[in-house]
Amino acid sequence: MLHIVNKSPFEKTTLASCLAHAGPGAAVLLIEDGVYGATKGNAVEDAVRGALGRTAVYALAPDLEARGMKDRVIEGVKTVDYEGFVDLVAEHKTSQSWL
Amino acid sequence: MLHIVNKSPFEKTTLASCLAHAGPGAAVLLIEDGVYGATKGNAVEDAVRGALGRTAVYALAPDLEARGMKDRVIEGVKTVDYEGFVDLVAEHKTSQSWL
Amino acid sequence: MDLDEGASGVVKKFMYVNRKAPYGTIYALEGLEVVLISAAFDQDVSLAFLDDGVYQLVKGQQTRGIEVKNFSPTYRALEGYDIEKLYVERESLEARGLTEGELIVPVEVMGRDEIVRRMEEQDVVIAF
Amino acid sequence: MDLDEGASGVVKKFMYVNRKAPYGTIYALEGLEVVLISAAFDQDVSLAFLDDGVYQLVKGQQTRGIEVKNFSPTYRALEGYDIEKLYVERESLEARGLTEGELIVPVEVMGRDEIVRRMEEQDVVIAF
Amino acid sequence: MKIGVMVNEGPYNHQASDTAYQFVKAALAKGHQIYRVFFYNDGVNNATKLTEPPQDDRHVVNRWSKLAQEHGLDLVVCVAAGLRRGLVEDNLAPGFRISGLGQLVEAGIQADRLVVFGD
Amino acid sequence: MKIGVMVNEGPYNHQASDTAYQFVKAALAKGHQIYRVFFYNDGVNNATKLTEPPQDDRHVVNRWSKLAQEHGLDLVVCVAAGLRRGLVEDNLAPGFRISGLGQLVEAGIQADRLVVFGD
Repeated sequence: MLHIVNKSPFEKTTLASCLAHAGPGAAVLLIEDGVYGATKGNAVEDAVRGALGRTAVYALAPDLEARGMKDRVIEGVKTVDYEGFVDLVAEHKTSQSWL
Repeated sequence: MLHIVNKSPFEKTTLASCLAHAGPGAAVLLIEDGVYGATKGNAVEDAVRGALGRTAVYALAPDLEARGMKDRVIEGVKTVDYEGFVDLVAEHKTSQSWL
Repeated sequence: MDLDEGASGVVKKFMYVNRKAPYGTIYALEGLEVVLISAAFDQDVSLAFLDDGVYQLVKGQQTRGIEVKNFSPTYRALEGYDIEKLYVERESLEARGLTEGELIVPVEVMGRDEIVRRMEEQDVVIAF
Repeated sequence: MDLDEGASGVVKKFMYVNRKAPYGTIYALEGLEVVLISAAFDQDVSLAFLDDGVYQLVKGQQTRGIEVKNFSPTYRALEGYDIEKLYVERESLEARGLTEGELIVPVEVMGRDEIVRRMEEQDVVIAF
Repeated sequence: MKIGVMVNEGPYNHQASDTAYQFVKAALAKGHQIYRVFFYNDGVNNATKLTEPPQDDRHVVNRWSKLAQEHGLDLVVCVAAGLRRGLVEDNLAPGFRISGLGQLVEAGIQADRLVVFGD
Repeated sequence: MKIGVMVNEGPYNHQASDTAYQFVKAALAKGHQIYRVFFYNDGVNNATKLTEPPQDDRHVVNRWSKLAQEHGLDLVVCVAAGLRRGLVEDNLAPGFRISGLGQLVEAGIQADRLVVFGD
């Protein structure tokens, strides 16, 4: 399953809930304000690094760029553009947006 | 100052941020989904009880009733109706809504 | 409403994931409206309640004071629409100090692992 | 716009509290529009940036990919409107791994206690 | 006391407009003056005359219009926020008027209190 | 692949509609079929023809209309959600149509994927 998170982990608990519900083989895509969760040096980095062992984590590059965060991405998080977003949707039978 | 919080503490971090910014003599009013923060038996009760020593905490009764929470209010949290809400606004020079 | 497709023979597993409290926002109510419509399509429908979504099912909601319609009785009507798979996450209940007996409708309470297992079986997941 | 009242002689302390990240929602942008208008009223205006609001000031925002206007340069224009009190909460910066040097505009970085002290001095607080 | 109110979310989707309405009603009942209600962000959508909620639900827009009529309330919709969202004179409900953001700042200056309702 | 899209927030206030638009454009560019875009909750506000955003900003509504025209997209606004929020035939932008919630469920059944954009 592809899980999509669009809120800052400092503002809402959706990333934490999503990571707690991402099963083996799941992928997590961070978009919009959710991309802050893909950045390093902050208070949630450890939680995201911990998830990387179990779950593929992606972040939407245009959203990282918009927010001035493109050079801060945690190693192991893959960045995708909108076409890559489409590919992730196509590759997973189901997607779930954690709103 | 009167601080107003309208989101569930399980969904958003506004209550935590508000409590961290409520100075001495401040009052905190929980409204809408914020009233879940006034209830006991849950994972945020300790944080709210801790704040009660420093800050007056109020919860809007109509919102507690709507959510079936009126019999679960933490001891020391005072409930008010909309007129009580107006009184709190009148009693404090400034209000701040933590949106 | 176009119901033709309901007769097309395709049966998919739909899960509606309820993660938000009632009344503060409309998502719980308008989510329930989707669930009711979906009953006409003869699909394999389930509802999962997790995070603040478990608050939707709490007994004793009285909305007169906020002048908003109390829609919690609708959950009891779901059975009449043959929507009988209501899954509630135990961890979400416990974090909020709620018990199964305080819910307005019979549900299956299950652990997070089991919720995840059932999510992963779905064809379509719509979360509110 | 009715500017008559700006000349009424009343000077209040207005604080605009910015707590949200840019672009995901419009609150940062429309909050800034309020700030710009308020400059015409000769009030004592300050801006506080805390929680995700500190992200509004990060250098290097490039919004071409999302096709939304980059409004971050506007913060540099505030000085021209005589809006010079920009307070940034140190704890919020640190929790996000940001430093003062990474911000697009000169600000006063201060601890939470000092932010609280200044909040409490205000007549009007509008938080976005 | 003169109280200003700001409403930053539209009808039905968030409770903000409901709570603001109940607050204003209670303030009037207690003898306070409502200096102005300013609608900003998605709050401008409270002013559309085109809503038709289900029969068994409250009518958020008409309720504001009626309260304005009964108490002479000044309900102001931000022109810029309204243009962004399609709230213009054509679909403006009775009792609302469209004006600039300066009306919000002015309410902050003139009223004794300003209370914000949002998401 | 047939992809269905659901948009649950209105224009400008949240990025949801922007992201959905970019997603749909990218999916079309990659040769996928967009089975339907369904607008629900405040998402119905994407369909108002009355918006006039600032000159230097994108026009969210017109952009959807244009994409629908160019690619024959089926943009469906939920009738019930629209009535609650004042989105009706009178102010419906070109390229959108108003229909029932069944259109969302049907998209879930008929499309290979359903992607939801919201707050």
